[in-house]
Order: sequence, then C-alpha cells, then structure tokens
Amino acid sequence: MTKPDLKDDSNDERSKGTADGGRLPRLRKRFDYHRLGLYAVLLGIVAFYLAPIEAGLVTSLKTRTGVIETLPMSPPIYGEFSTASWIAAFDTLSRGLLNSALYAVPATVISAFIGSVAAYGLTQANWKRRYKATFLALFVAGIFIPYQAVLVPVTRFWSNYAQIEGLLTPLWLLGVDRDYTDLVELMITSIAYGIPICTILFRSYYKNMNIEMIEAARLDGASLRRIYRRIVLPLSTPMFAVVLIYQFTQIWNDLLFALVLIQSTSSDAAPAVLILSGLGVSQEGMNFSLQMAGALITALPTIAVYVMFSEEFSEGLAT
Amino acid sequence: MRDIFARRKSDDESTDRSDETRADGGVARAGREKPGVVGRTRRALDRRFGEDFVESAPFWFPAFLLMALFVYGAILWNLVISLTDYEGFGLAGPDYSNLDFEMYVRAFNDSNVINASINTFVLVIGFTLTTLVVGLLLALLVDRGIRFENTFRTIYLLPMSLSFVVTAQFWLWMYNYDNGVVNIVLGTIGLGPIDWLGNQSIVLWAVIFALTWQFSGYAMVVYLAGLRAIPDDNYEAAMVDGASTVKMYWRVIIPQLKGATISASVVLMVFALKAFDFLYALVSGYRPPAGTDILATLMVREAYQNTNWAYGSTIAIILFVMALLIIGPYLIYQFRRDNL
Amino acid sequence: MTRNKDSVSRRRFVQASAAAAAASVAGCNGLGLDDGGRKLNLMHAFTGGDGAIAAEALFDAFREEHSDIELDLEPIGGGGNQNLDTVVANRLSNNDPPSAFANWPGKNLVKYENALGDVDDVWADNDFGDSHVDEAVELHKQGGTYRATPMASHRLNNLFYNVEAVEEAGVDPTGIDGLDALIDALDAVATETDKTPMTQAMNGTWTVTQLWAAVMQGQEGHQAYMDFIEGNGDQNAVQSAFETMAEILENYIGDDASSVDLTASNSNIINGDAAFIHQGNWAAGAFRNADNFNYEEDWGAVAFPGTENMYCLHFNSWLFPAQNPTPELSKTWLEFVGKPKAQIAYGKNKGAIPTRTDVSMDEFGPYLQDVAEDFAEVDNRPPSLQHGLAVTSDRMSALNDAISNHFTGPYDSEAAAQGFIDAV
Amino acid sequence: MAELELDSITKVFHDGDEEIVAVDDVSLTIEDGEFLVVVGPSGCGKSTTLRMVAGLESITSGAIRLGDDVINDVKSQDRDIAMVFQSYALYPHMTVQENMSFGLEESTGLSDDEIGARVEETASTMGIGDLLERRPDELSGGQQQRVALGRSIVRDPEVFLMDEPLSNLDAKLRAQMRTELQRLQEELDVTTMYVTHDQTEAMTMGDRIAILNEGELQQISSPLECYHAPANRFVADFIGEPGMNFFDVDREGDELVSELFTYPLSDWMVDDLGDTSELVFGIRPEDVSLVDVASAEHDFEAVVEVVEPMGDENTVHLHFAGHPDSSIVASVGGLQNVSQGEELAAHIPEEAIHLFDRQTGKVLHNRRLDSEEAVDATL
Repeated sequence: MTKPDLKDDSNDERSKGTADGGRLPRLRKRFDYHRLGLYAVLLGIVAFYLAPIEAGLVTSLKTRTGVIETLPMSPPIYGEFSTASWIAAFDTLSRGLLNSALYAVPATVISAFIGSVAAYGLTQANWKRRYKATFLALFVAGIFIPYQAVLVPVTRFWSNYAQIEGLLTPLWLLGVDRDYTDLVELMITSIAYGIPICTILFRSYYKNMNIEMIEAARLDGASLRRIYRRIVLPLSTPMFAVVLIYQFTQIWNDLLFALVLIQSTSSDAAPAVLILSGLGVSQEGMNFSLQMAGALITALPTIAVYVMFSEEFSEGLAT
Repeated sequence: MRDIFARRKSDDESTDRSDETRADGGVARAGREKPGVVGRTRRALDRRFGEDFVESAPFWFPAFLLMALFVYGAILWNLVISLTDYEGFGLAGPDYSNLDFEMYVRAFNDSNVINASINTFVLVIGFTLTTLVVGLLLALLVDRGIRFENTFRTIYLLPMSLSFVVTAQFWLWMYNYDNGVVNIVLGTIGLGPIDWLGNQSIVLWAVIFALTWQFSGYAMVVYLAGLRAIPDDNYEAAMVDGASTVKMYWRVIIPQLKGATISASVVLMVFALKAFDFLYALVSGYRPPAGTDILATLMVREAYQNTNWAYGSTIAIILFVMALLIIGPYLIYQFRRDNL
Repeated sequence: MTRNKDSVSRRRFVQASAAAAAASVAGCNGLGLDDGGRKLNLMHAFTGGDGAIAAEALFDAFREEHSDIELDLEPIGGGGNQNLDTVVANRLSNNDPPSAFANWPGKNLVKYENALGDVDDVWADNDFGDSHVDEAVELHKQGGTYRATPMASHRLNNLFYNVEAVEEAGVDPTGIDGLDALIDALDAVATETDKTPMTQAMNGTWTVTQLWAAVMQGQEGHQAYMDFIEGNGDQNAVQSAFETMAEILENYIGDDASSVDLTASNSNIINGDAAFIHQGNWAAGAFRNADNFNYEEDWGAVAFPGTENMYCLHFNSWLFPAQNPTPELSKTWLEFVGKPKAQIAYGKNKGAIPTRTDVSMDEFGPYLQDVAEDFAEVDNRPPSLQHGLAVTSDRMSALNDAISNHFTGPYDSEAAAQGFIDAV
Repeated sequence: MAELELDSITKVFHDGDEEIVAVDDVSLTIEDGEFLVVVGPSGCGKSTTLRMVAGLESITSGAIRLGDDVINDVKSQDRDIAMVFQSYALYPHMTVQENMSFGLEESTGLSDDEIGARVEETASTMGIGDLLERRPDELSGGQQQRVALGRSIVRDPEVFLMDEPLSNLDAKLRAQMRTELQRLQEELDVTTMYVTHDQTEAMTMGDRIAILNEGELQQISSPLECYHAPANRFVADFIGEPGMNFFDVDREGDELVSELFTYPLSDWMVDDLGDTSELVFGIRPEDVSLVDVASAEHDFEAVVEVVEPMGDENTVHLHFAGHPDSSIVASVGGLQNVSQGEELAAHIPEEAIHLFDRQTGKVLHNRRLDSEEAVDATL
C-alpha cells in the first residue's frame, strides 16, 4: 500500500503559501492564463462534488409542493421554506442515531485497540519471512473479502450457536428492550471485521517506529506489556486518530450487517442507516424532502468528523 | 541496521557445524531452562516460525483468533453450506451429511446468476476505470501548486465520508425524472429528460457515475500520495529536456504512479463488489432496479428474501472467488515488493 | 440435526428464566403471565397512509377487548410485503419467531412449511369454517390443518379512474368491456387530453406481474388463467396477454413510469394527472383518505375490462408460527382477527371487505358495499397471482425475475412469456 | 560488575531455505571492568554478537555467561545489561528526566525519590543536569548522545553494551566523546562491550579489541598487538590507515620472489617460515622509506604516482619501476619532499615485514618490534 506522506508535504510546502506555485514555478510564471483556467476548472469540479449535497440540503428545507414546483437546486426562498421534513426525519431517526452511536463508538474503540495491540505483537515478532508474509496476507485479504461470503454463517452463528440474549439478562432487568441483543451482536461483528484493517493500519505505523527504541526499553527492564503501555501506546496517538476516524466512518455507514442482524427498521435497536434506507418509501410515497433531511441527519456525524479531521481521514485512506 | 548477512553456507555444512558446536557446548547447556513440555513446545514453535513467536503471541493472537473465526472460519463454513441443500426456515438447519455441487450446477445454469455476473463485471471494470481516471485528473490538478489546496481536496473527498445509503438517497433525487438536477441541467442544453434509473440499458452507468462521484476523491488521495513521492528533479529534468507539460506527465510522471494505480484499483474493485448497500438503498428493497442486479444483491436476495440459504452461499462463493482473483495477484505483488 | 432442537429449547429456557427473574425482581405477576410475561409480538406491513390508519384501528379494537395483553408491534414497510417477508423469514430461521405475522394464505403457505403451527382449535372453537367464505377455508389450510385466520379481502381486478379525466377524454369507463376497448379508451385520453392515460408504478416488478394477471384474465378468460397457475399454461395465450400489455406499457403509461411507485401512481389519479390505474382495491383506501376526492364524484371503479364476472381474490391473514413464543396470546389474536369487530375496524379503513359472510356492510361506505355485492354475485373467484394465493413464493419470485429481465422496457413479450411458462 | 564470557556462540539466520551463519563459533571473555571493542567491517557479525549478549537475538548454539550464570535463556529485560544504540533510541514522548528514570522504574523497586536522586546525580555527572525537563527533539545530537549514555549509566548495570554510539556525531564531537567515554568507563569500571566499524575508535578506546570477519573471531588482543602482530592477513589489512601493502610472493630458498621484486631473507627469517612456500608479503606504509637510489639489498626502484600531503606526513603512492600496474604506498614525514613522477627507491626493512600463508591467511612471521629504532634511523 502507498505510504502516507500526504500530510507532511501539503502542510509544509504547499498550502502554507508557496506563493510562487510550489513544484512548478516556471510553469506558473509562463502560463498565467492557464492558471486562471485551472482555478475555473477546480471550482467547476467543486460544484460537481457539492451539487448532490446542496440539492439535498435545499430540498430538505422545502414543503412537499415546493419540492415539486421549484428547481431542485434553488434555495427555498419563495415561501416554500419548511423545517417540517427535518423535524419528521429527526423524529424517525433520533432512535437510530442513538443506536448507531451505541454500537459504532464502542466497536470503533475496541477494534482499534485490538488492532493496535495485534500490530504491536506482529512488529515484535521476529518471524521467518514466509510465515510473516502469510500471516500478514491473511490480514490484508481479511480487509478485502466481500462480506456476502460470510453472511449466512454469521447469521447462523448468532442465531443458533452464540445466543447471547441470556448473558445480557442484567440489561433486560434494567428495562432495556430485548431487541438490543441484535445490537450487541452487530457490535461484536463490526469489531471482528474491523480488526484486519485496524491491524494493518497500525502495522504500517509501527513498522516505521524506531526498533532500537523498543529494544532499549526491553533492556531497561520493561516487559512486552509494559513497553506497549509506556512507550508504544503513547506514541500511537496520531495513528489512533487515523484509525478511529476511519473505523467510525466505516461502521457508522455500513448497512449490510445491520440489515441482516437487526433486520427490521422497526426494531428498537435499528441503527440510523437502516432506518434511513427505508425512510420516505412508504405508502406515503417517496417524500424526497424527508429523505434528503434524513440522509443529511444520518451523514452529519461522519461529515462532522471528516471535516474536523480531514487530514487524518485521507491519511487513513492512502495507507 | 543490523549487519547479519555474513556468510552463506550450504545446508549440509551448517548442519554439521551446529551439531558440532552443540557437542562442544554440552557443559554450558546444563544451566539452561529445563526442557519441560512447555519449554520444548515453545522452542519448537519458535524454531519453526521464528523468534519471539511465542512471546509475542498474547498480543496478536486474540486479533488473529477473532479474524480466523469470523473471516476465514466463516468462509469455510459458507463453503460447506453451499454444498448442502439448505433452504427454507432453518428449524432443521443445513444437512451436512449429504454434500454435493448441485447448487453450483444450478448457479451456472441460472440466467440470473449469469446476468448478475456480467453486471458485476461491468460495474467493477467500468467503475474502477472511470474512478481512476477522474481521480488521476483531480490529483494532477490539485498537485499543481494551487492555493487553498486543502480546501479543494477536502471538498473532493467529502463524498467518501458518506454512507452508501446516504449517497443512494442523494442520487435518487439527482436522477429523478421530473425534478432531478441531472435532467434539469441536461434540459438547459436541450437534452433529455432521460429516465436514468428506469432505462435498463443506462441504469448501470448511472450507478457507476454516482459511485464515481463518491469514490474519485479516494483515488485522488492515493494518486496525490504517489505524486508527492516522485522527486522534484524528475519534473525539472523533463522540463530541461524540453518536454511539453502533457508529454512530461504522460512519459515521466504517470508511469511512476503504477504502485498507486494498483493499490487504488484493488480497493475500488472490492468496493464495487460490495456495492450492495447502494443498490439496496436505491429501492429500499432486495431487488435493485432492473439492469443493476449484481452478485452481491442477488446473493442477499436469494438467501434472505427467498430463504435459499445454500444457493445464496453458493453465489457468495462465486463472489468470493471473483474477489480472490483481484486480491490474490495484489498480495503476490506486495510480497514481491517486500511489503508483506 | 438435533443441535437445533437443543438450541431452541436452550433459547427458550434462557428466555423463560430471564422472564422469571424479571418477574421476581419486579415482585409482582402483573406482566400478563399467560406466556411467561412476554408481549404479543406482531409483525405486519401496514405502514403509511391507509395501511397505518387501518392497523391502528385494528390494534385499538384489540386493546379495547384485551386490555391485559401488551402489544409489541413491528411494522415493516416496503412494497409487496417484500421486506416483511424477509424479516419474518429470518426470524423463523433464527428460531426467534414472532407471535403472529400478517401475510397471505394459499400457496404462499408452502414456503412456511413446518414453520407454522396448528390453529385448528381456533377455527373449531369459533365456527370460523361456517362463518367465512368458502375460499377462505381451503386457502388457510396446509396439510389438512389450519395455519392462519383471515382478516379481510381485497379485490385485484379493478380499473380505477379519475372522473374528470375520463370525461375530458369523452370516455365512458363502464362501457369498456375488453382489452381492445381499454386500448381505445387509453388512446382517446392520449389524444384528447394532456394527461397520462394510465398510470403504472413501474419502479417495482410486482405491479407488472399483477397487471399481467388482470390482462390474462380479461383477455384470455378465467380458464386460461387457472390453467396457467396450475402449470398447464398455453404459451400463446400467455404471450398474447404480454403483447397486449406491451402495447399499453409502451404507449400509455408516461415517460417517468419507472420511477413511479404505488403511492405516486395513486397520487397521479388523485391529482388528475392520469386517467386510469389498475390496482388492487387498496387504492380505494388511498383515494378515500385524500381530501376532496369522493367516490363516484371524483373517482370511479369498474372491474378490469373482460373480468366483470370475476373477483380476483386476495386475503389479508395472520399466520401462526410454530415454536410460538406466546401460543396462548397468539391464538387469542388469531381468534380476534377472524371476528366481525376486527374485520370492520380494519376493512373499512383499508378498503377491504370482510372475509366473514355475516358482517354488516353498513359501516363500510358505498364503494366497499359495491365490492361486497360483486363478490357475492360473480361466478369465478380466481386466486391472485402476485399476492400469494395462486403460486408459491419461489415461483412468484421466478415470475418477477422474468418481468425484471424481459419486461421493464424494452418489452420482449416472447421472452417474458417463455419465462412465465418456465416459472410455473 | 562481572565478567562476561562468550563460549562458542553461533548464530544462524534463515532466509527461505538458505542458512546464513552470521556469527560462527565465537569465544571470548571480557574481564570485569574491561573495555572491549568489537570491530570489523559491516556484515561481520559484530552487531549480532552484541545483540545476542543483550538478549535481542536468540543464540543458535553456544553459551553466554555473565559472572557464573548462563544467560542464554534469560530475557533481555532481566539481564541487567544496559545498551547505548546508534540512533540513541530515546523515548520521544518523555522528558530527559523520564527517559532516565524509565529503566530504574521498570527494573528496580526503588522509590520515586531514590530514582529522582540517582537520575539527578548521573545527569550532573554527564553535564546534562539542566536539560532534565526537555524532550529529545529539543536536544542537539551531542546532547541526545549524552542522555542516551546517562540513561544507561544511571541503571548501574552489570554490563554496558554500545552499538556504534558515536557514528551519528560529527567528526569533532566524535573525538571529544571518545575521550569522555573512556574517562567515564574508567571511572565507572563497568564491563563494556563496544561495537564499531571505526578502527580509530577501536585503537584508541579499547583495553583490548576483538576483530570479527564473516562471523568469525580473527583476533582478540590489545590494540597495539593487533596492529603490530596481526594474527592473519585480514587483521593486518583491516587495522591501519592507510592499509598494509601486500604482495603475493613465492619462497625460493632464502629469497622471496614475486614478479615485482626479489627479496632476500636473512637466516633468522627463514626459520620462522617452515615449509610454506606460497606466501603473502606485507609491509606497513610507515615502514617503507623512500631513498634517492637503490643502494641496499632491500631497496627497490619505484616511481611516484600521487602524493597526498596530510601535513604531519605524506602518503605516497608509487609503482615499482617497470611495473606501472603495480602499487605500493609509503607514509613518509610531512617535510620530506617527494614529487609526482620522481624516480627513487623504496626501502623495505626486513625487520618490519610480515609474512602470511597465502592459503590460510594465517601469519607466519610478524615484524620485529625491537627494531623500531633501526627503521627510524634509515629515514
């Protein structure tokens, strides 16, 4: 995989105002018209990437007649403004947002942690290359397998072999709905399938860590566990940011496992994407205003995380 | 760096030698760890797999176990289920006593499977190629030392943070026949309206277009990382040689992006194989718009809607094999480049 | 495999012990202890619009009568019961069945073979056999045993129209007595007005299959249709029905049909954007709920052309899963839906007629009274194709595959006909 | 403090099916408090040896003893060994104080106060007392080096291991640290094993030096002994800058014959050589003196090719007259005037020559040390 060096480059050289045009100074000076054209093209592309979101946003703020009668990308300024869709979508989705957070956050943290520990263990192990390569290949392949290939076994596993409803009895006694069994199953499933990517991301980070430093700590009398705790973990903070953000987006956004494990949008434990997938398609017909509001509400947490940490996010992708 | 590669010996010679030294060092070894069963096993494992195999095990083993069970165990189980006749409501569960390839025979004669395979193929190839090309163009544009590069990059990558489900909702509206942005924009130049999602012959390309919108930012990021790894003097040398900009990119820069292209292609292809979420959300049901049925949707529909579990598992295996055909060469490539 | 049995009992043991623990902690037994304190878990697809209203009326009526039973309702949206079926299928496969679920009887029961329990006692204790229409009796049995009870019936062979639109086109719907006449009428709408002649929700395949059944019945007659569903279909007849349908779909349903869903097509009639629609008479429920849109003034209904002497039969029933988590409560529910109170509460809101013969139609309004009259008078009551009574779900799925592959535009009548013949 | 003994240790790495012997049957003993420098070209196995002592590599066979205990299977963290790494390996997220405390916290039961006191004391000895609150990235290379040393010293270990600790410093700082390290080691009197590829460090710092090549121990003895009495051709070649001149010669009676020259031997030499006739003739550049004309039997006519003035001495590259492809290097005093192209004679005194077995490389005869003055006199 490609090494993540986007961050450094962009911060140091380019965006911090290399007014003379960075890598191609000569080109820039020679072709100022081209430069103008370049920005025009870039802005045009911005319009393309934002158009669906903009159309969604303005549509979500219109009345149902407004949706039909006005242009899809024009703002709701002629009296068709309405927040009804947002209110309705939020009513329907608020339960799902909570559920999504309930499983996505722990699943993200746990899979990142397991991945980090595993990657640390792999970095420590001085294995023969052929075994190490096989082992890593299993992890890398684990990232890429289509989940369809495990779907039937996973559902059978949870329904017939690993019945955890009884284990969670204390929750039911507290008045939690039994539908939440499915959410716990979904959480564990998400953790398991998140491990390969988390491990590989951390490994690419630890591989570049100074091995002598770890060895120094060993000689300083620290056990492997203590080294992780006192040296590696504190130094992993930047990678944790990357992995947590990436994993959170993945888990929050995933529909397939939610669909087969939670199944019904009316389940008390239904996550936001599952509810969204059925939103607006009822006997009432497609209500685009409602659908757009729902889509935006569901996307809000991941968009917020993305905008706040876009560097880490792209680093996670490029790795 | 360690300086270890001192001397190569033939196998025979070194075996002799270690025997010899072992005999010599007999006294020294008396003080060593008592060779109990645990110690012996540990030593044997370490010798087989490499140093620290056992010591590091507590760290990687839990992750390995979870992955082995959930990923590889599940795939094997899925393979076994695909050999049964398991269907309907599983009060009886699959009958593992009678395994055969009946479901595979059925799949290879099923026009739905063939159709879905073709669609999958078109989707994977069409989507990957368009996304790579768009991503590369974006990367080249963004890499030209522009101002506000971060802002541009953030916006181009923004769709990547969205769920397939969200993207599907947005594009359902974009493609709406009467009121969708696409048809209205086309209308201003006198085209259309076009029934993007209803017309069987173009719907797949409409889906590819929407997915390209979502993922081209990803391709851009990978290509940018690749471009940044190319030393500046390559650009300068090419310009000193008098190459035109286009020629410079074509002859000097793009060939150096092979690695980035391969990484990005694999990820994109696998995303395309997984496009189930998008197609499901498009219709909020298991049967995607006519002309877009892919193996991923067909598998879920057969298994979960029609309760043909074994048949669904069979389709899943076909899909898995397709994924392997992509991942396998990639892993070998990575191994050769010493990245594993 | 015996393991599943074990796991079933293990699960139930776990549930029972958890419930017992809950009860003892709560220190009371006011939790509706008939079935270990569990709620009556009902799954259905009556979501949105008239469906939701009818369902609410139904459940309110039940709560009135059985205030001690707590309901745990799981409505699952999505056209043609698709998503409901999937969720139910998974719940059954996972040995976690609901108390009861709404679905179609008839051949549809085949896929639930071995997964449905025995409700003979419900039918016997309440004389349902005598009080219900004859068709209901056989269609709710599987292997000689009752598996479900019916709640309401829809008619499928309807042609609804917008009065204003047909008048503008100068068409008299009651005079359309066959497919040729229908096409003439559609043509008249197309030439005389700017309205869509016939609105058809083409975003799914089920409306197409359903339309085909009506065309088949109307053009080729009752016997040809029955032959087809029994597996002896005449390919020419099947293809001919497709050809007629192709003519309609190619010319008269509007350019945007493929993105139109059921509700949007109903709206097209209500808004006056379209003149005709073929649907089950749940469409009437949608019309009734629209403001200022009244039967015979604004909209009308006739039998689908050529099927005047038929009532294409549809049942809304409640099925009783085996391994029932709440057998007592579930039977109470099945008894309830088979009785007049439930059938009125649901039917009058949903646009469906009772399956009992002894229910007064007073509360149902003029349209449903007409339907009930027709029901009594027609000679044939063929089972619906798309709604579970005529073919098993496997075959229905194959029929829809054929539609999806060959008949969603462009329309290949020959291939579709071959697909249909192969499917049954 | 203790004696460290390596008893026939061998390290075999596996690369696929191939076995690579990195360390081959090395035995050596470092006396209590001794400073042993292990030196050799890169890839000779010196770092691997050090890492085996540290417990960072497993030992394929043989034994390592610390005091009386075999420590083969003692984990690194329990060996009470401190190591200074080439990269310093400081913990970047910790202050100097924390870096130095870490080892004490992990390996001893000392209280926080005791640790603090020891760290401060060591830091002031090392002259880094005012850096305690800084982080490694706020320190210069030299300061980091001191912290790395301080971190090892503060633990008061049984053995110090140093893996090329000075190689990241600039030349001047390196010379300075060299002396300081020696001073420290003498003060602390800790058994020290110091790995380097730099022969200057080896010659100047060690009580003894061990020279490794291709995993095998070539010689272990005092620096001067290695220089003047190398055990074999490799050591003779490796130690000394510029390196020893070598010529393949055959012994014919009491003469050494090569295509370049014929070198008559005295009787006392002949006795040393035994039967071996295929030899390598070696002479250190500083033992070659340049005279105007060949006047003695050990004078050979030569032509100056290049002169490299170093100030205190000149390194002169010559070839034997009539043999432009041949080469011999001489180091002569900085004031002796030699110019390119000059034809003169190289005097190769018999007392200073080394002779090696051409087959085994083993030394057959080393120079005579008592003839030092004689050599000088001829200049």
